Amino acid sequence: MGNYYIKRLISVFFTIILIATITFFLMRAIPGGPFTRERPVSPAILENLEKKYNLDDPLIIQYLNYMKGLATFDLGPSFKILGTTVNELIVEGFPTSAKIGGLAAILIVSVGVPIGIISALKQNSIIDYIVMFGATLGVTLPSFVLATGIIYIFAVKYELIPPTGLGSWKGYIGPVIALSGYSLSFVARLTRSSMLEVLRQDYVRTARANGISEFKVIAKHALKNALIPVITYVGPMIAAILTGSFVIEKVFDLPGMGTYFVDSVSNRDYTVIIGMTVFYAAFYVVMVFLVDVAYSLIDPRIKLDS
Amino acid sequence: MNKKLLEVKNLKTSFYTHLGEVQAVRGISFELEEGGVLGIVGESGSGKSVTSLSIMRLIDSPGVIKEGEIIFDGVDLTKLKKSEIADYRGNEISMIFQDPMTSLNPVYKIKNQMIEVIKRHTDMTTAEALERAIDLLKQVGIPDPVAQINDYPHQFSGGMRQRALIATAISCNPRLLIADEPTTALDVTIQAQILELLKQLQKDTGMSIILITHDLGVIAEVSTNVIVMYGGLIMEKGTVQDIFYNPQHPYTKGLHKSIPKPHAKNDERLIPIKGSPPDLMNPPSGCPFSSRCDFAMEVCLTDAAPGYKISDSQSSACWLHDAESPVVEGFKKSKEVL
Amino acid sequence: MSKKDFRFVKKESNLDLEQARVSLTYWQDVWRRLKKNKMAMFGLLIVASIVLFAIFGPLFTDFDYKDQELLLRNLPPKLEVYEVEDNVFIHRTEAYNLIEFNEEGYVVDLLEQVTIDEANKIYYYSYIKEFEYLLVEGGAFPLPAGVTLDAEAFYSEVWGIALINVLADDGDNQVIIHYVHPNSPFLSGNQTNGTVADTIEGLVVDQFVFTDDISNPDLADNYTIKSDRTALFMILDMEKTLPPNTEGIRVLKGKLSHIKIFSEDILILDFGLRGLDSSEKPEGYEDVEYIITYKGKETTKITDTFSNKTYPWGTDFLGRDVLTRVMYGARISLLVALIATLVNFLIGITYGSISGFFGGSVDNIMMRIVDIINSIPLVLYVILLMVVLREFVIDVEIFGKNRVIFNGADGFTTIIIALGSVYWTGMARLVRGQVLSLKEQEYVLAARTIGVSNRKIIYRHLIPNALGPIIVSMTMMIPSAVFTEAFLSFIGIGVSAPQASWGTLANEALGGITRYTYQLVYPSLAIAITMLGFNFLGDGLRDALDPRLRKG
Amino acid sequence: MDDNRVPLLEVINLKKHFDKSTGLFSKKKKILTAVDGINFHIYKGETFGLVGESGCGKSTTGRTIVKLYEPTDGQILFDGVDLATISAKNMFPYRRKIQMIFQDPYASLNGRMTVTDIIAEGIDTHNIFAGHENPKQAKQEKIYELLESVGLKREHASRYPHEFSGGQRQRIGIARALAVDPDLIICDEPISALDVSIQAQVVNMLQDFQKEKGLTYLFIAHDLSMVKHISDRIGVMYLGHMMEVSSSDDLYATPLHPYTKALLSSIPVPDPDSDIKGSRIVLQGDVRSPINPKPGCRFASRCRYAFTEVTSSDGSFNDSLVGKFAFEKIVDPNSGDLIILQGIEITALVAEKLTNAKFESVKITRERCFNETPELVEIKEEHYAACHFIKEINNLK
Repeated sequence: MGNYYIKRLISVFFTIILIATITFFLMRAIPGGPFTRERPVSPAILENLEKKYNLDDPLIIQYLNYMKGLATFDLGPSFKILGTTVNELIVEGFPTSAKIGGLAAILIVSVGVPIGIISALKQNSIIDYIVMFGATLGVTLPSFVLATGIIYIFAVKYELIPPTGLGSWKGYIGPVIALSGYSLSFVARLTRSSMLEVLRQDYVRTARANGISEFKVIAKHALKNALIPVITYVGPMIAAILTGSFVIEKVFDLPGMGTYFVDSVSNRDYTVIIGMTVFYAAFYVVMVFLVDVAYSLIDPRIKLDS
Repeated sequence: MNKKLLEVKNLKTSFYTHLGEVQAVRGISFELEEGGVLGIVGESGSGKSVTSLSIMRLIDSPGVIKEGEIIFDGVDLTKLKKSEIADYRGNEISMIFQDPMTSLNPVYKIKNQMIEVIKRHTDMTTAEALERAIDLLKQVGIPDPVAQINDYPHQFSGGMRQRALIATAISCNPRLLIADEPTTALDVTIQAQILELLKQLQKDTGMSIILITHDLGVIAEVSTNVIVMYGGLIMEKGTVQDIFYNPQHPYTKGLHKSIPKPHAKNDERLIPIKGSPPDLMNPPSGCPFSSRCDFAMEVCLTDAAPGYKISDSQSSACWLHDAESPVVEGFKKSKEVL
Repeated sequence: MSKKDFRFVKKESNLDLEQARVSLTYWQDVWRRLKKNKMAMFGLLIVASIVLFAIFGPLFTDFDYKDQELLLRNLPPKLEVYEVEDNVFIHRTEAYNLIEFNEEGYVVDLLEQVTIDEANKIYYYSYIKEFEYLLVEGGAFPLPAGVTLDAEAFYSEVWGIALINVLADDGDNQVIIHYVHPNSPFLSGNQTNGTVADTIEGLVVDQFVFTDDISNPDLADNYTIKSDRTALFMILDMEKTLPPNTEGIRVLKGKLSHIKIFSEDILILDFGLRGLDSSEKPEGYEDVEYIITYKGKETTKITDTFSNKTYPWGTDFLGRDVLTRVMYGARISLLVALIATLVNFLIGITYGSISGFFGGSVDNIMMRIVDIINSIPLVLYVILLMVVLREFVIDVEIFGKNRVIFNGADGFTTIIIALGSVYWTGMARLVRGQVLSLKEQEYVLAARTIGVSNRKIIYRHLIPNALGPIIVSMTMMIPSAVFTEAFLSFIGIGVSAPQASWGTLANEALGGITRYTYQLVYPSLAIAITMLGFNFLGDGLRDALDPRLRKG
Repeated sequence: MDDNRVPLLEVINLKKHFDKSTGLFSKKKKILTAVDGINFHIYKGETFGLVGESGCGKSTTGRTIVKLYEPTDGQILFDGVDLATISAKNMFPYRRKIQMIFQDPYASLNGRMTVTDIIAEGIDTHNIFAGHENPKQAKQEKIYELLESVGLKREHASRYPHEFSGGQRQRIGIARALAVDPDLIICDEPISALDVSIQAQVVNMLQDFQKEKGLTYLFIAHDLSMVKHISDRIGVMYLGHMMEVSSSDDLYATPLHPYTKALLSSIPVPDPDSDIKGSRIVLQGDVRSPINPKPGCRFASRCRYAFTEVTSSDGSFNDSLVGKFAFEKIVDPNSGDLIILQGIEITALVAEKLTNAKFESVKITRERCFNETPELVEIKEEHYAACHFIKEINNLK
């Protein structure tokens, strides 16, 4: 059984290496290197720059050096923001993203799951229709639409919240709601359909036939099973929103990871792109691993099957 | 004659699907005495499972018990509140289902699922309940109950799961056990084990059993009384001897002729019932069997026959028993209608 | 009890009791089921409308997606206007441009600032009349009487040619004559009121000779500009077209550009802030009382609001028609989504069916690859791919010559490649699952036992039966591609200007969210409605195709 | 018995193994031995029944015979030709001669094709009416004829499968199999998904066609009463092995193999006052997994003859038990502690525990049953069984 976790952990490790490798070579496939795009640089300066960043080494040496750095959690310097390392950018951006993301994740789980359950239990009632209508709207509204809508209505029209920044606690309301909108709706829908599916299962009928109270049937027998697909969604989702949504940070003008990543993309700051991608991906893969662990704790069939 | 334990009167259960009303059970009445084993036999769609779920009040939306009374030990179950009926379930009346593979909750240990039920209906402590659960598992023939009670359902084979389900069902000494096709999903050697177990338990505890199946062999094995259902109605009821040695309804007779006799010679031909079962979305207004019946009369197409009393124990819903109908060999005339 | 009929039924009528069912093919059945689903039909209606909107919409608009008119920038769909005269409505834009509308809400005229009295905050506007001019080959043409000439020269980056604007003034109308000089050197800046020859250094300009033209009686006392050069051009008067018999003039090119004439009907926009220093200006000019003076009559109040008919959805920050942009955006967005979906579909179906059909270790390896791809957050890779592809150059030496066969794909191609190369894994899994389960279906086994060839099994049994879930999956993939494309364009790495998808439009509008919300509303609504439509349709299709409902 | 009967199909040492290893790099190979060396033959014109519980390999056998699965080993002699090694191309003519009827009336017909298309598929594939003056009309006539012969109407030809009931669908499946005029039809549980009242319709129809066209059937089912009714001879399978082969009357009257005895005695009899009820053999335990099976008789772990009892005269087991294998799980009756699991070798320590717990006798395995796979041998005329102790069990000489 412990074997299962070790196996999964090894695969997490390999996936991260694979992602770093793919990203590294993908970015190196861009011709001309990072310094040639803007104003023409004199060959001498270019040479110096390349020497400084070891870009004159053979590709494989560069790759090995990068992987060595990665092993010590050193993601290298930024090519565009002089004197800044990728690590520093992450350290700077991640707390903001994580704060917003963490609050959003709490909101998603604490609201999405309960309303999904209520909707399932009150299937075909007015509550169900309202929840499902809202949730359908939630999954069809792109995040930037929701975000800008929130800004327009609550910040511009009624001035209840500041349009940008995280100055006061009010500043969090907009980004957190905008960030959670899609996932909250999705979780609500997923919980509902999963709950409905589980409520149809034979073992729920068995529990009822054994006189177990309706509350316990739902809270104990149905819910645990119904949460399995929800957990598979929520894990990677948390990874995605904790590391910052590009869109939300752009709209609300927040100095998070997402902003730095988008900036690095438009600046062609290659080390930052690679570093952030690897960071994102590693985070994501680890979250997926944690989901698997949670999954195996809930569903005893998983460990023994593999 | 023993005391009546269960009396079902004119039960009607329908399902309102988006395609229309499916009248699964269309007005059936029967009774079960204390300690009796009632077999309900019928094909798929005959309404036999819906009948049992109706007794347990386990008909889920879009299903509704439209009409009728279900009197268990003097109490009409259809009138009870949800919380009140829950006190009966698993306590006074228990039920086991067709598919043991899906009837146990996969995420809880056998132990937890059994203790939960025992504690629900008794004042036992967890430790006492665990002890009781182990005893029950031993009683139903789980080889090493002390160890295996800590297993998850997926570690059990089909036969063992059905045993565990039976153990749970009898844990609070129910007076009635409803077994809905308990052996259909099992292999024949396992089926024999489970049937033996049920018979043994019935003998030991004296509980009543309603056994629902499509297999006449299983019915003959276990039951004392039999109901033959078709198209949501009862075609015939009687003691097991009545139904097997003196069937009166054309459908029951047809069923007997269409299954091979165990000791018959190979070259003996089966006599099948022609046609297919009716669609319960638009059930025929008359006898549901009329379209397949060799003796169908004009009246059969328009009116369902009442139950004609054949003997004290037996009745049959066929117009051929009516005094005015043509005389056909093998069908007794009856003046008494139930 | 009434009298019962105890006669035996004849065998034939007995058999007739078997229910007659209507014979429907599978797809007829699906369609019937879909038609019953109101939400799905609503979704279908939305999808159909959006597709029609994208295909035919641009045919019904007078504008092109890249038509700019800076004077008309940020024009809202709901207009606040000053009625300065009967049926003359003036709308003031946020950028202090004045535009005349008629009662119905159509743009009648643009007014251009002619003079600014910065000290007193009084802006003077004039109507601009526009005329076509033609490039002609050497010759002479008439000019209105009493015209005096001023000159202005600048270099047009758009046309790559130098222009010399000669201001002709006959005291009645101002006429700008554009003199196009081919092969002109680079000139920078504008210069006015100099003589032609002086102004433009190093440019040899032909002599303008004004003569009486008597060949056309209608143009008596007119002057003619004459040139010996081959590629000269000429202007036409506002009312008059080129005289058909003008000698020596040959039209080289048709409609080229416009000529502007300022009218005398000067409008005055008075900020009402005279005496205030610029530092004391209230922020945003919000509370400024504007006085519009037209033909001596002052109007201070906004008198009316009506819908903008010329630009029903307003204009964007470059004065482009938002409706037209959204329609073209629909084309881009849907095309990107459709092609990306098709690419995913093709890759997925090939990959999945190979994996499923061969099974065993082939399947094992192929599915492990899919697992690995799925363990990567795909949006990141789309972004990376976009970055790489935009910069990518492939040059190959062919026959000793370096040929560039791929040079930094444009946004459109990039996004299709990026979306198409990453999101096929879901489809591959679906198809594999379908193939795996279908090939064990008894009807496929039956076909195999009868000796039907693999090819026939695939196209008579596997494909028709796998089609349902695949179609549902594609219906669901399109909105998610629209979504991803919008997202990428929104963060600025999508389709490049002047092409615009809905995401680009939303991105461009983001800056003006507080003032020009409508610019964001329309593309956002378009995205949301499209997603809604496809989702409803997809849900409905899934229900209609669900085999669980079909049984029994 | 008619001595000059010729076998139409001979299955010799047929094996079909599936690799169920999960994961690319798993160390342990999981081999599912669905069919593991079975022998039987089917005479021309007879019905051979193949019975067994789920997972015993009976369906795999049927499918391997029609080469839906490539056999792992063994021979499938059809009319003397070995189909096991034949190429796909050379197999083609035999596809017309061997047909199959399937279990699930819902899954066995392609829902996207009309009844005509379904039945015509074989006719088209084998170009049966090539050279006929009007092949199209001949085909249509043949389809109508087939439909009517299975009790459907001409009008049904243009309909789709979902418009029919389960029984009607199964008849369409029969018409499809008959369309190419086969010699052998493999009936893979053709009635187990049908209602009781419908089963007889299908069985009678199959019997009628057999008489009429001289067909040979391999009838696979788990419903023993129906198999007995329809079959001339029967083979009993258990976990990929053939346990017993005999004429059906003989098999039911005097089953020889312990498994067959138990199986037959498990059938519920539709006769409430039957005397069988008292003498029922109820097997203990469940069918084992057919993945990586241990050597020996597959039935041994559930067989009551697979053990001998060792009694102790002096209350000590030390010498007599060490090195032997426990037949069943042994629990200390006093403490409830587990002493040894089933099938595990008894050590000196265990023997001591048994002695201490004051056991009077201990069941140990008959080693032969667990070490050596019994061959299927002819015990009586045309009655084969695979059991080491068949003679002892049945008191035969």
